[in-house]
Amino acid sequence: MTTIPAHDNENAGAANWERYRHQPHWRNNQDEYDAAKFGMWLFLSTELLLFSGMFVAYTIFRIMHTETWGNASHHYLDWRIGAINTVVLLISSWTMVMAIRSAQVNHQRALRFHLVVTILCGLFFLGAKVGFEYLPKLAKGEVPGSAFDYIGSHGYVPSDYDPLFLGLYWVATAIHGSHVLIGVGLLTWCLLRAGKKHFGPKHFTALENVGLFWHLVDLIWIFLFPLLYLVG
Amino acid sequence: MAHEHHIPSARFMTIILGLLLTATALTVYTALKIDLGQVGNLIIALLIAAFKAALVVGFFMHLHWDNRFNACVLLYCLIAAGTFLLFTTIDMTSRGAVDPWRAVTTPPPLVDNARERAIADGRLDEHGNPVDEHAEDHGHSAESDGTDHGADHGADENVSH
Amino acid sequence: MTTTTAHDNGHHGHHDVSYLKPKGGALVTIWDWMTTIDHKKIGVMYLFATLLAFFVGGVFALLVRAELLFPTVTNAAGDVTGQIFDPSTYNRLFTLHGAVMVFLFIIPSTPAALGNFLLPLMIGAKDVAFPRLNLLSWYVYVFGSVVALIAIGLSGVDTGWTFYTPYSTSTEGEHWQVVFMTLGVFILGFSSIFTGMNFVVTVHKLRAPGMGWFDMPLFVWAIYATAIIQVLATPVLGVTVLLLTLERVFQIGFFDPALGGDPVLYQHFFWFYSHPAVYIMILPGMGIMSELVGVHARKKIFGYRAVAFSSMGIAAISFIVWGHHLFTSEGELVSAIFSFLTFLVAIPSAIKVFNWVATLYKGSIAINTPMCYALAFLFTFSIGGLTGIYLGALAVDLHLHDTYFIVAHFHYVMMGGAVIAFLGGIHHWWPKMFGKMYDERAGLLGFTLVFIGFNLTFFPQFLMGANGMPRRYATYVADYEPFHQASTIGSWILLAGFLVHLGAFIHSLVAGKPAPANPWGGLSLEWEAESPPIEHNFAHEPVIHHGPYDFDDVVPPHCDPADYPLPEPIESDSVAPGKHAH
Amino acid sequence: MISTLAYIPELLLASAAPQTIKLGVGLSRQSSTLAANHDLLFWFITWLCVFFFVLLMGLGIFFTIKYRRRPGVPQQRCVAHNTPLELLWSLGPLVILIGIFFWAFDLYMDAHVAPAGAEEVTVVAQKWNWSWTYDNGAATREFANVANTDVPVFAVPAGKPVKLIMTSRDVIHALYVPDFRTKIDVFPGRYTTLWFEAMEAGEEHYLFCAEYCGDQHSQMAAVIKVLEPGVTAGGPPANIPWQDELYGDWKSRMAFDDRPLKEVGATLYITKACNSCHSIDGSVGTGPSWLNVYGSEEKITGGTTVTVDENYIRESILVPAAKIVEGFSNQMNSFQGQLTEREIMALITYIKSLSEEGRVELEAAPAE
Repeated sequence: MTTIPAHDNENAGAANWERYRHQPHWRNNQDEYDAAKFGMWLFLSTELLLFSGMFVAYTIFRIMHTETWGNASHHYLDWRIGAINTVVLLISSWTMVMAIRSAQVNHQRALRFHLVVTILCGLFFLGAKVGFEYLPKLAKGEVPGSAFDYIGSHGYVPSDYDPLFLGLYWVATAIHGSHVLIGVGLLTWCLLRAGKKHFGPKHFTALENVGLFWHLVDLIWIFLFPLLYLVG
Repeated sequence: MAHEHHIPSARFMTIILGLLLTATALTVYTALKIDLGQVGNLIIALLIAAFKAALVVGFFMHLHWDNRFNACVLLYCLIAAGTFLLFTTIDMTSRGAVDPWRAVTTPPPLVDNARERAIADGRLDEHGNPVDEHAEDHGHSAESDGTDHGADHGADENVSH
Repeated sequence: MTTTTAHDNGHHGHHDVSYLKPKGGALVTIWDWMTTIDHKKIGVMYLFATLLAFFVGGVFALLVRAELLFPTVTNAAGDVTGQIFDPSTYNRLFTLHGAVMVFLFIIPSTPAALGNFLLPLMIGAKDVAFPRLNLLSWYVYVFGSVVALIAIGLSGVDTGWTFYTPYSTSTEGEHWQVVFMTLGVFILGFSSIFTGMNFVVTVHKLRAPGMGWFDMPLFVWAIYATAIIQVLATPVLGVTVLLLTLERVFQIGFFDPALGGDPVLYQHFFWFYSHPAVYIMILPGMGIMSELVGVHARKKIFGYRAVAFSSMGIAAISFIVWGHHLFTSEGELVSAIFSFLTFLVAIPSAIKVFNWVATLYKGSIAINTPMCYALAFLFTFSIGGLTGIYLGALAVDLHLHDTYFIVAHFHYVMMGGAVIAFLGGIHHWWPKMFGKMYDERAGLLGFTLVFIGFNLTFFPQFLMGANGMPRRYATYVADYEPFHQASTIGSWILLAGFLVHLGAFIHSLVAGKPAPANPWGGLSLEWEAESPPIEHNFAHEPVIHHGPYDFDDVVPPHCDPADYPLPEPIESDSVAPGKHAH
Repeated sequence: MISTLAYIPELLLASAAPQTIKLGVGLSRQSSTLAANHDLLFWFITWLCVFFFVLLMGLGIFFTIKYRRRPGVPQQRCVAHNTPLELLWSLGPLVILIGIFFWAFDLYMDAHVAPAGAEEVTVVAQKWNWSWTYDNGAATREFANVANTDVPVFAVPAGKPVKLIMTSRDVIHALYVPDFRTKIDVFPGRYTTLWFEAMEAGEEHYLFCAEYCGDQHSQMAAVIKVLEPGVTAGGPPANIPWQDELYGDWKSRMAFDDRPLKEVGATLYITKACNSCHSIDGSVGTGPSWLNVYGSEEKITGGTTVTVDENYIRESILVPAAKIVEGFSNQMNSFQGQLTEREIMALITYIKSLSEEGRVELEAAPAE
């Protein structure tokens, strides 16, 4: 991921991605590309381990308080919002792959279009989560800790470990949401660079790495959705 | 070394998306319609989620056509997370194996505090049943911030064992 | 041996001057150092920052020891003697001693300081794989340290460096201190992750042509194994500290039983990182040891592959043994599993020590400061390692857990191992890093004081611990007074030793004699570069002719053959001075 | 600091405080049935380590001297690896260590499985004191000075197993008796158990808190006193005869303590660890001092002021968080359900006795 040296622009009519040259300490572009992707996979494994903390806590608390987990998730969480968000994220993963593909075959307009759709899907995901889930829950006092102020409705009496389930829900989805936000930021950066034709068949390292990050965010949600919303 | 990146065909990727969406529909269907008990539901949901994850990692993230080393990185990471999960679960579940006393835990007083507050400001009558006439949830917003330390910190003595 | 055409990129002309040469006036130089992506400059910056952190942590340690000189006694007249600090200040002192030493000094010290400087040089590369990420790792370290210093400024935390809940989430009057300290640790974790990522990719992708995995110096193997642990373990510290901060601020209740959580779950989260972290601390020290023993005994390391694979073995097994920190708090079944696995992790360390001693056999052993530290490492690390057997055995750990035996054990491994190896490594590569020789006599004096002070400080703690003196006590029963007094006097001698080293280093920087390119006759690639090395490390890309330890067949570069005579080849079909003669 | 310097000669010359508890370098006394087996394993590991250490260091020093670098003399050529030797010194130690594992695991299970019919004692740990309650309701009233603090003395029978069922009221503590070689963490919101059998009657043993728990973690100690399980001295039909020996006179009147309220209050001041936060000499600790507090005006956080009378003291004992004096933090646990009505009255009387206005009130209307 490097910025193109300014002085290269004017002497060649070709787009920026053709004139990209690897950094001085590498031997050729291919080595640099492989190293960048290998580095990105290492970073993705650190992100996975970050979320593994959440999944371990989920498993432990599910085993220790099985009955709370049984009815709490159905009561507090609406599976429809979760399902819509899952579909949105899967589609955004598909448009991300199409964006990388169009860069590889030098369809610059298609690249920009797919990037925009991916960004919109990300923003929709965040909007749905905050609008339909976080704000109503805050209003009803369905929050962990001593701020828990929910007294149950339609015959449901909260069990002692409901605040714990809500704590897990809030932490897992909030950290995942922050990663979606970071992803949208990175995609916007890629969109700007795509506008300046930085990505093409010979150079799309940054785009592919941001794509990998976006797929990881989708991958985490693929596991979070059933565990929190469906199975409970 | 020419850049011999494998460029996936658009059709193939659309098929993968289709598979993913059907798997999502399947998991929602099984969760709502079929009830195999808590453990059964969990296993079904995890299997479908693992299948979807394999699709995303294998094809969307290009791991299938990449050199083997990136796959190794993912594998080591899953092994590390798996070890963490395995031993922590063994500990948490086998706590009362030798001496049943060690498995006894006292529940936190949070819900009781919430119920007492509700009774105090009239949303519940004195023995905790919802007040009937205008039973819509006009719950006031959460307290100012989460750092209110009013709740008594020591888990009091109502031990249920 | 493939001899690659040494192709140099165009603008190589003005780059073959020492990396330390200032590029202009004071401001220009400062800006150049602040925005450098040269691994050598970042390594030097890390070296000075971590040494500063070491002295800050050391001051806290001396205050802790001073408090423990006398037990607190209230005599008949009602006035209190033997107490310099009141207990809550004492608790802050030992907590900050632990936190500063672990997160600000020992985790970043060898990998980031010596590792950054030497890794590209040892594998013949121009720089690490992602130079800008390397600079980001430095600034994340500085930012994290500043956040932690804010916590210290706000009167610090008294939760112990382990932040055990529910104490850390429910202490009164320390809300923002704990939040800032845990955020500081969270940020410092990313510095460790970035360094680890950088080194793994560098070792894979940037080795000089012709350098196979078994032609690399063993220091590179150790740094590679450390980098793998850094990448795979540090994120879990990130999530643990993040959850602790969220628990403190939003009461999410994972770890506090008053909110429904379980404190033992926190201990599993914390130690899943912190045990691999102790191997992040010791593995680079072992890497330095292999270099010191090899070069100063002029002998091929005995069992090169065994030492290399034991580094990887330690990295692998370190992830499955964390439960031995919880023997008094976890269930019996999992304690048995962890105790068994803990005995497995002792084997690779033992193999390394046996190999180092075997390397000395029939060598030509020079007695200088680096070699003294290497031999001292064998002494102190063996004690540290062997006392680990007591703590791995379940029944004995029931008696020794959370006593001074544990304090002595981990100081013997961390200070006796990592710090003594780090000091040996600094002396060994000082000429290469700064182009100046250090004063040998001052080095040896410093070594003697450090060695005596260290043992006098920590050996009595073994005896105290075995007799039941618990950890983290501001005052103690009078029965332990003689041990505490010996330990405190030892800590003063230790302080003297480090001050002598500090003076010798400063003197060397200011007025040291210029150092030759290869003062010790080493054979690994960093000795082929000048001291201090040029901007791009090597004038032309190095070519691999011999293994890093072929002392029997190759005269070291930049050296007079008379100083480094070669043993005559054996009459039978002597092993040709091939590339992989191991 | 200056005051400490003045005492150095005296402290250095004074031999360690009269050794109530014999402490040799070779581990403190083996006072429980398991201690002997534990020490066998401890010394086996010690001599094993000494053997390997001397072997290694001996070889190292010998090689360093024999093969020290002499100018002009090269190192000798020799083979750089020897697979059988390397296998020996990796599998050999492994076999020994696995042996140690099984031996230690066997002793560990002995320490964790309490024998049937052990005396059950409920132990509650809270910030900075231990309180044991025997199953016939008796609680200790005897104290000893350990590490500069008054700590309770707990009685245990000689030759009979005792099982402690422990929980904590605030943070993690750990009950550690060096002479019994055993330790277990004590968790809030959860129970842990520990058992031991003391052998010699008449011995006293230190009991320390081994998990860091805050300001006075080092003062959170106790003393275990081993008693002859003597014949019941004609007292009420207590099913645990050995307690009569220590508390004979006191235990029979445990339910109703007819001592004057002020004296009972003074005892509770120590047994309920009020002394760890509230001083009676005017010095400010974690909590306000009780000297001259009765009848005085106290500013409460939140601006209101209140006169310290009987109701305020009772409310502060049962719901400490209600009205906290300005400048102090909410660290006090509630004593709801832990003190009988008479004990609360005893404490109030004791606090009254510490201030002029209180004493005047006591003469006027004796509380009894």
